[in-house]
Amino acid sequence: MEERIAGGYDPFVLPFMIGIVFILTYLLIALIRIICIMPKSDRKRLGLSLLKPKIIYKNIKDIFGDCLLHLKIFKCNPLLGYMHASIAFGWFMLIVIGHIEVALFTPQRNGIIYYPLFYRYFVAEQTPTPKGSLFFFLMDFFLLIVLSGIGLAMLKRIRSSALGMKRTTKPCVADRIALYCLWAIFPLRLLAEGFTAEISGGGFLTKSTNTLLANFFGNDINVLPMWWAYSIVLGLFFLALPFSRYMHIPTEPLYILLRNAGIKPSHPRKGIAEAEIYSCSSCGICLDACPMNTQKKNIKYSSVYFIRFLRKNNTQKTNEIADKCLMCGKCVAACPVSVDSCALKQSQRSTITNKLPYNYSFLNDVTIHSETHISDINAQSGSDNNNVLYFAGCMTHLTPAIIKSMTSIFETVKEKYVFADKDGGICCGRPLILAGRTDAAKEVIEKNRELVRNSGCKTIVLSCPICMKVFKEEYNLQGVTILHHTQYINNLILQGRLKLNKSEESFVYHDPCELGRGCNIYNEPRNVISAIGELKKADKEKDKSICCGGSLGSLTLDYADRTQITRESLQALTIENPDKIVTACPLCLKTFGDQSDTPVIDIAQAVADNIK
Amino acid sequence: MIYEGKQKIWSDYQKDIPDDHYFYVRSCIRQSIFPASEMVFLDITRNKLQKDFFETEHHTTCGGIAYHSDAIPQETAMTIIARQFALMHKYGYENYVCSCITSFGLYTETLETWREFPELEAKIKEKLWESCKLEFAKPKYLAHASDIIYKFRNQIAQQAKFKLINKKTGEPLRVVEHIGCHYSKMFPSKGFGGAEYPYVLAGMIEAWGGEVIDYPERRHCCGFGFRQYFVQTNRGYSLSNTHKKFESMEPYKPDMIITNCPGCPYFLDRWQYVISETEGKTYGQDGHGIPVFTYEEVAGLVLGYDPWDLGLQVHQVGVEPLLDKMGIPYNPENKFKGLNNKDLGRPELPSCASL
Amino acid sequence: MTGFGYSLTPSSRINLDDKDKEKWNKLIDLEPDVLKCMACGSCTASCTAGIFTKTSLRSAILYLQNGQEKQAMEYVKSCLLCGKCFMVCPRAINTRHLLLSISKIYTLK
Amino acid sequence: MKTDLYKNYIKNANTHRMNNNVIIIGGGPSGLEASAQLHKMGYKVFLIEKDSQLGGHLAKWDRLFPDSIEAKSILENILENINGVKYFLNTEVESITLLDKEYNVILSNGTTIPATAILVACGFDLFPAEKKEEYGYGIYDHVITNADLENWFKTGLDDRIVKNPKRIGFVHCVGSRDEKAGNRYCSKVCCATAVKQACEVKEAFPDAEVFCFYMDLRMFGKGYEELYLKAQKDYGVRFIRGRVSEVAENIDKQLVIKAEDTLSGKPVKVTLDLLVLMAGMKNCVSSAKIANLFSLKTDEYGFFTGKDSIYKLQYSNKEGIFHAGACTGPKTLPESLHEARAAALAIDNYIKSLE
Repeated sequence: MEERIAGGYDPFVLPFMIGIVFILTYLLIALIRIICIMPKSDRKRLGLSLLKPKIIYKNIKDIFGDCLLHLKIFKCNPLLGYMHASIAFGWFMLIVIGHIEVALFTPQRNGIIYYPLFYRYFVAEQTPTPKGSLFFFLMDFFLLIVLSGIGLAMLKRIRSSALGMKRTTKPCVADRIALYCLWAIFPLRLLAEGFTAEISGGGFLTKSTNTLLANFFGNDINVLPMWWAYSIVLGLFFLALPFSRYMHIPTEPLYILLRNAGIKPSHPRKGIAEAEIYSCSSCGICLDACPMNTQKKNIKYSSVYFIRFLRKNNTQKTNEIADKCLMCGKCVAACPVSVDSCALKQSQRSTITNKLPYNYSFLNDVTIHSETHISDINAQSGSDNNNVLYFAGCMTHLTPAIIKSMTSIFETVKEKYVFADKDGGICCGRPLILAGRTDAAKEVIEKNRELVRNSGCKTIVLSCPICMKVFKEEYNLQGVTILHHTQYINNLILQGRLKLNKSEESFVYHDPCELGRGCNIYNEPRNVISAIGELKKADKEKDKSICCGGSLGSLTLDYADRTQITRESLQALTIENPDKIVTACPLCLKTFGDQSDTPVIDIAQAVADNIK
Repeated sequence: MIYEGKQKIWSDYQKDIPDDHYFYVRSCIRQSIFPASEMVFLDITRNKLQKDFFETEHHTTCGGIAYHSDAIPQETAMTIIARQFALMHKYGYENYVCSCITSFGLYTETLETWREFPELEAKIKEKLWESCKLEFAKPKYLAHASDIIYKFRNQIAQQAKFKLINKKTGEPLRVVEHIGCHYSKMFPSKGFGGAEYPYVLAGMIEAWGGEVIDYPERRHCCGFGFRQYFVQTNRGYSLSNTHKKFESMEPYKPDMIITNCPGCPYFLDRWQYVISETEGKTYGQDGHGIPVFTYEEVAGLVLGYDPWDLGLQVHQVGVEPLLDKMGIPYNPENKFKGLNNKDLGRPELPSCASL
Repeated sequence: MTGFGYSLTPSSRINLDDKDKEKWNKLIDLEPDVLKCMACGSCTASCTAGIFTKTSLRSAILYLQNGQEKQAMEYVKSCLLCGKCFMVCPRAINTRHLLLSISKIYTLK
Repeated sequence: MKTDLYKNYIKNANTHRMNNNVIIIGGGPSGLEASAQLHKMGYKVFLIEKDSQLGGHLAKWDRLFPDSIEAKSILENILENINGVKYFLNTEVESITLLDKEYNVILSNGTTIPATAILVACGFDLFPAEKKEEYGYGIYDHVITNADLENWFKTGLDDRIVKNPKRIGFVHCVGSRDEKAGNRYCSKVCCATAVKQACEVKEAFPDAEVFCFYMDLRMFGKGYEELYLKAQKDYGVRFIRGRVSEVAENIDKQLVIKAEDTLSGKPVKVTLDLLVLMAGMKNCVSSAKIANLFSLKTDEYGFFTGKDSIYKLQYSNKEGIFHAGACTGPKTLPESLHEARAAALAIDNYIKSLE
């Protein structure tokens, strides 16, 4: 291949150049801003992470997997995954191969930013060579892939259900401009390269396009206008990019770096949060994930709109949505970019609630219930350090069945345990965190940690997943094993300390939000249930499990809406007509209990009922 | 306020008062604080109304203050009362008239208790004999002295030299009537007009030309409350109750207050001075207080007695503005002259509320 | 002025005429559920912080209804937002949001 | 032929109905409903009403709890079915004699009616609110009763209701659950009525604050608790648990209310522009006369007592005399109507048993 146009320049590159210069400058400034606004500790964390081989590997893997191949979307919806991957990966390959072409054939033009894009205009293959044909083929192949993706994208816009999405987001003006540009870029590229193919040569796609078009329109008149159009659309796309959802394309890799460095948002518009909200592609997958959205009026409270309003700095709306969210984490689990919108909402709440006064001076007087329960004095008991500390939690005190069952299990296995909050304890702090009152929560957590430390116990068993999550994430109890009772019971079974009868009953297990998506505990409860009966499947399981509706996450969702969610969740649980619904959270138990026709019990109850 | 509605209630609460021949007993407090009131009462009833009023030096306290302060048991109080009744009987009277509201309340309470618990009456009869060797008797009629003035209010009005009318404007004076709590609150049927809208003083005011003010806290206690005053640390409480009444009557701009209880005029009068000293606030016109009178004093003024003979100089709140309004002549120089023109000395002038 | 060794005792009476309705109306706007309370006391009975303090949403609502804002705050300042009151409320009052809203409105200067 | 036979059979089966008169005393809802039922059965029914119109209290009411059905429409429904019933207005029973299982009743208009059975359905009277003097009904300008308010809802006429009241209060249990008023019983319907009226008055004056002062809120029936919730949630009605103990009028003729907020244990004061007294139910004014004439048993409050309080409530202590509605104690309207139907059936069975 040889350069066809002397000087390697034509004015039509200008619109593109304006666009690319604008976007690169914009991105650079944005990057510097994000890094600067970030708390110092986070900056340090980021720097260190970039030196660790393990994290570097994970970064590369995630960028490839998430940004280009969109493996997460593939997993839940292959067609949708293909749509995203074809455009992202195809385009990426066009750029990469384009640069290789420049490097191979016109090394003197290396580094000219527009050159690979408009390569076919500047460079022509006078005589066919195998190497040239290969590149023609590769470029046409990936162009075709991208075009197929664009085709699907258009279809999705017209009929989202065709791609397995019940709902899709409503685009804003900048979104529309960028969207139509994006749709136009590749067909125009095909047309431009098609019309030019007679001169420059081309592959299976461009060449045949040329043959087809030349007959109708003639080549010479259309070559330049098409390149102009291609360049203009590209330039427009870049100009619209920062104001559109496609900003996620350049932002996502940065977010992956920050996320993998283990940074968490402390403010809804600072540091990682900024990267996070621009990483949202507005794809709308969260619309279907949200349990509130079975009611049309609640769609406006979806994470995607939260992030959109956050971008626009619309405080009133962001507050409204943040307060409404159940914080069940379903949208986070489904998000192809892993945007932790719950964390963002929590930090949004903090902007207001952290300023509210409180007085926890009473915490000083709180002591732990110190009576050690030894069911059998002859029992072999190890040193005091091996004691189990049982922390039932506030909500569990409203479900005495759980406490009774746990006590009976402890007694059966002759566990030496201390019932920390037998006469009432203090809250774990998680509800405060959920409400954004992180500062207040710190005091509570500090007090509880002190109580746990002073007890000398090495294992703490919790009955409430809300406690579980905060104990694991915020308590810093090195040397203390933190177990939810599902895990504890599972261990007992595995150790052979607890012998259970396998009953004829069938059970379905409801994954509580905070235990499943919150603590990643999915298998232990299922193992336990399998030991006592038949485990039936639910319509939505594990990380897709629907919140019971009783969540402490939402601040403003009214009772009628909650009830609707409860019914929805119960319906998903009972498709296989189980004899009983088993859950592992007092809140779920109480919420379901009020609405369910099928008996609802806690896993501890199910176990206690089937002790041999 | 619908006057007809009140009239209906007044007509429901009437009681029989005999026309003549009364056994009169004085009040401990009034004898020391408003001595002229009882003197004027006897003078009016005996000389202006030509009624037979008998009193005896053997009469003692009714024991009410000790009783309400929980200092003596009920039986003791009852025996004291039985002795007074026995004295009445001994001197041949059966219509018992007392000057004190506390006594009136206690006599009523005692008679009602005896009616409900005859065995208690029998016991007291015994105790009376044991202690005094007197023959037990119960009055045929029990009345408060204000009931007598109420009964003869129209006769007094006929002989009146002055009216409760602003002489300059011709408008009726705005009068607050304050009824002692023990007059009818315990036994509404034993007082003229009942407990909610007692008529005993309102009737006098109407008959003598004044206009009764109905203000929101009209039912409230003057603030005496026995223990609330006797214990010094509680006096702020007594004061607060009086304060509440004055705050409530203030918008009506009362010209004067009439009372029928020993404690009330004392507290409504004295506490105005204390409030003016501690709070800097006065409730009358031009930085004065609102003058407070007993009903006998008002009857005396209406009948043309000399203000200083009525003992008005011992009031804390100066009465002169009211005398001026009513057009009652008085000699300012005589205000602090006692018997035989003996100088009584002048009170140190308070910073407000008084003349 | 003369001292007498005693003075007016402040009134403990609730004067509903003096109630600041502006904040109360704001609270109703923010969380209308506040109107639904029937003073059953379930919230107070099960309150986690109530074991150690006088935390009581029921009382707080009552005091706010009476315009006694300072006293009301005494009943919510130690709330841990644990949400038990929401679970036990027979009228399904959104207690946690109500508590937050009370804090928001009645601490605004 | 067949239908004629059938008709004949029915006619024969029910001859006892055509040959017997039934007298019903009281033209309120239960009297009317019983008349309608008995008339339908074929009895000759004579309805006696002392008032100048039929319908009793229902005719004076505007809307009914819990779902605000118009009283008029209910009354119209009832009246539709009494065509053919002979009724006398402005009439009372003068005397009664029993002649061999048949009563001979002489009315105040001179008519004499022989009757096999008599239904006493003389209903109730509203407690006269002026008896609770402390509330000032008939004395203060802006105090009305529940009945006055209903009349205002109906006609829009009442001078006591100011144009734009800022605060409106309802006092529950006026004359009910009150030893002093002589009624220890609960009048049953006032709570629901108060809550209903509170909502309605709030609709009429959306800017007004509405307070309900209650001792216990007895919202016992279907839809009542929901009404209570609606009053709180949708109308912002403030319920204060505490009985109003004192009402006074201030200089602007507003009402100053004193109560205790028993939930916070503090006295409460509020100034109102309108006060509505929820007058309870008491026995009908003529119930004593009827009881006397017919030798019927009454309870200490003057309500008739049935043979028992559960199973034979409709049967009086006298053979052939029956009760229905609020003459045996406070009742809701549906209860009165059901009792009327039950009484009609009881009368039918009784007369059948005589044959």
